[in-house]
Amino acid sequence: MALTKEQIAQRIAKELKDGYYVNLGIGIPTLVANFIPEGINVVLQSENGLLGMGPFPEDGKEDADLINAGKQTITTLPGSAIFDSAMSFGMIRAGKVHLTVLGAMEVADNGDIANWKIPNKMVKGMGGAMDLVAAAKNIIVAMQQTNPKGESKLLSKCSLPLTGIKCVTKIVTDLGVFEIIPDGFLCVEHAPDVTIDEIKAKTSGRLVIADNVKPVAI
Amino acid sequence: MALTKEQIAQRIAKELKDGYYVNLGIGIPTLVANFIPEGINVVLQSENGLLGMGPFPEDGKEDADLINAGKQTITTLPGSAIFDSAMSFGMIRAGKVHLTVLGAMEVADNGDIANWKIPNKMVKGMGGAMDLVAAAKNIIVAMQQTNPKGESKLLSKCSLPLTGIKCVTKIVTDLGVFEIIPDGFLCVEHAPDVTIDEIKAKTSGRLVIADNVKPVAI
Amino acid sequence: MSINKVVANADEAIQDIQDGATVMFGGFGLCGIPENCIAAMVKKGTTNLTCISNNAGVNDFGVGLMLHKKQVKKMIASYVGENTEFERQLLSGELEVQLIPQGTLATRCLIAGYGIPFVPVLAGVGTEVAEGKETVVRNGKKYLIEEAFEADFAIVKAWKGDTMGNLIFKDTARNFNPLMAMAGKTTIAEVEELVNPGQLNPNMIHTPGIYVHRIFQGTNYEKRIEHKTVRKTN
Amino acid sequence: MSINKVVANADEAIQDIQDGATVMFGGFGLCGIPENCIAAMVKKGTTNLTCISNNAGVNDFGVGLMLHKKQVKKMIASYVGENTEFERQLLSGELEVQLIPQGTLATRCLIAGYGIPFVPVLAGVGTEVAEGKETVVRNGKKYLIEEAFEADFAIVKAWKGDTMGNLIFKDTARNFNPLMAMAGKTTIAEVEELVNPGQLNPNMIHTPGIYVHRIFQGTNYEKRIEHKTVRKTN
Repeated sequence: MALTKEQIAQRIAKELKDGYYVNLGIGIPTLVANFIPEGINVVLQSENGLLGMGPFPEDGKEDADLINAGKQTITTLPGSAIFDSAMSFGMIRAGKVHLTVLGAMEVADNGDIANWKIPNKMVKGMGGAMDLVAAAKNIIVAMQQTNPKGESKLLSKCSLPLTGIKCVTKIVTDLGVFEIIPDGFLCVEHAPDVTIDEIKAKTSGRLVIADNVKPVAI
Repeated sequence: MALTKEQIAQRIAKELKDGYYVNLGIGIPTLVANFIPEGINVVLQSENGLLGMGPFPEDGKEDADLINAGKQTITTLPGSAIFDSAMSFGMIRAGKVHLTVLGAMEVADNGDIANWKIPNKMVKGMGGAMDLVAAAKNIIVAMQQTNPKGESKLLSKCSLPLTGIKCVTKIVTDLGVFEIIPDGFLCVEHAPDVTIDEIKAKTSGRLVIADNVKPVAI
Repeated sequence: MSINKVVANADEAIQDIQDGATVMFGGFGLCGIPENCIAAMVKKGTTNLTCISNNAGVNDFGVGLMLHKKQVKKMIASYVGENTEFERQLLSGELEVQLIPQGTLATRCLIAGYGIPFVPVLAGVGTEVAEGKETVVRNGKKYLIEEAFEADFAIVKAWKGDTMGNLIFKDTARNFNPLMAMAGKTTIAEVEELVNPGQLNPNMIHTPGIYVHRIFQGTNYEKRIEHKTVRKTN
Repeated sequence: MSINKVVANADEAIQDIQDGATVMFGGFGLCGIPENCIAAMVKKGTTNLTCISNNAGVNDFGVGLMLHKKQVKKMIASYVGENTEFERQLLSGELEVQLIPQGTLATRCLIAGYGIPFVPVLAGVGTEVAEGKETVVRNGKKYLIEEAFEADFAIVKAWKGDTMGNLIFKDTARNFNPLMAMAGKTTIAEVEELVNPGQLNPNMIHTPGIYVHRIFQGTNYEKRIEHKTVRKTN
């Protein structure tokens, strides 16, 4: 069975290490916060200017002045710090954020990523995505293996305008876990009951199956 | 009679306009704060990170955490703001400080200034002087016309290492008031009872006497 | 030393903003936006504006109100996905748009306020954002040269401010506000609470008054929430 | 989410600073200097240090204590006029010194903390500070290219801090401290009062904990005053 969105998030949560500062993008990445392993302390950064993002507020306690980068109402946690957007991206650029998780429309087998624009169709802007992918050392993409038409989103070359080049380190999809290596996508884990053949069929870029490929443990 | 240090400061204080943010250097410039004209509201900036510098504290009320750029204990005033040194020089560089008053060892008739180093003799460092003279639009130098040996400090070319080039706008000395113009030092005021001949004798750079030169009104 | 920067209201604060001006608006999404000044701009009907703002508001709130009235010639922003009217004007060619990375937007404000003419950044290298831009290589990495903004006016919203222009922001309504406050040739601040000098702790000022030219206490803040998300409670 | 960065004391905080390291020290004059860590550095006797600090302390206090013990190979500072031992070591050639403008010093810390590799500045153009430096012309003005600092350690002193490393500074003891805190590969903060997470207002944090790696509550602060100046009272 392919992974659910929650399971993708759960798998990514295993990448968290104690003491990490983490930036979670909109969508599946946001769900990662629900699966932080026991004993692992991480601080969530929201690039509009917050360290220590907490859960959504209780109904009626939401505050228009306290939102995350997805414009959702949130809370702070004890030990939070608030700052302006220049400092927020400053700490990202300076490599102080250990892990960035974000969604993508396309990833290429050299680590290029496209997630901000569909020419003549969707113009939303890159927001902080270009800054994040240019600066972060460890970038994990959370996405579906294929688009709604069933076409692979793991490509030899992105067809959409790029967000960043050679920056993605790992991809977790509904079908498996892939690392970017010089030879392309290295499949290190597959979703339970998803065959390597299915992964091969749904990966359009260069694909290498790890010798010790194993089922995603979630 | 030549002007006293207090009178030099008093004369410079006449350059203050309502609403000015002002940076006063160590020495005579500091005294300018004592002569701010009635009805003129100015805010004093101290480049270690303070807007709204107040007078010295009362004896016993000094606080080691509250000093000016000359390391003297000071006070804040209502409406003060404290910030780090990068912002402090940021606002200076961005031209938000209207007037800078500082001392000098030498000034050249093209507006060059030297006030930070005597090779092989005095090595104190430039502190914030180079930043201030490079950025400020209106720089007034307060100094004696001559050095202790009786040699003019108003030169055709500085002999000491420069602090900044072509930056001084006006000089107030014990003998008079000089503006920097393309032709050199323009003497616009002379100290009461100080003759133009004495000023000429004690100015070694190019000197122009203004047609309407008049006594310093203090 | 009390320099008084108080103006009566938003109308007075923005009265000299002319057609064709470049104006920055603080805020992130609808959070921390200068609602009073935007309303006054819409009322005044100034046109041909170049607006610099992280977002373009929504169709009927924030900077979106000015877009709706076609007051904006050019929009410089990082994310405009919440505004369908924006997307329509852009795709139809009615609106000139420059989309830039959010951190670059923030930093171009910062360096304007710090008197730094340009800054090298990695964001956008290898993308269409890099097109036509000067680059520099440092330690084997390619950087884009990004220029400091030059804005005729910056309009920001703060939580508290004093009559000398010192500002304090609340929570993530801070965002771009202190940065744009530093970057305007003329900076206008509207605040929820205007106090006298001495009522704000000098250690806790986010924007020193030297960067602010006009200040007033705003009224009737709607503070619309864009995406209300709440916890499941049992 | 509580990441604990507390170490027992100054000795533990500095224990892995090796001979030859580059170390930043916060403070301006004797104001806001990390007294506990400086004492620990003197006790440990680490040598061959490159120190980055706005000033060099006085002969018997602050960074001057390390100079006196000949622990410093190279000093990068902006003003050292208060330290006659410094002047002696410099003029005799025992000490390598790089004097740089104060605003440049501050900005080179800032950009290090913001991941910006270099910055163009006007300060020093046409002076000996410009010698050997790359320059760039912009809008008809010549700028010096100044590089971001790379410091192995930054040691700062704050007023209050929490166990997650968030810092608040008091009055002009802020100075270079938050800037250097951002610029160290490893940043050590000593604070007058160490509190638990939640005891500091998130809106009033000067240095977010992400920039701080070790923190402890210092003891026995002398807080020496360099020039006591008081008002004449009648």
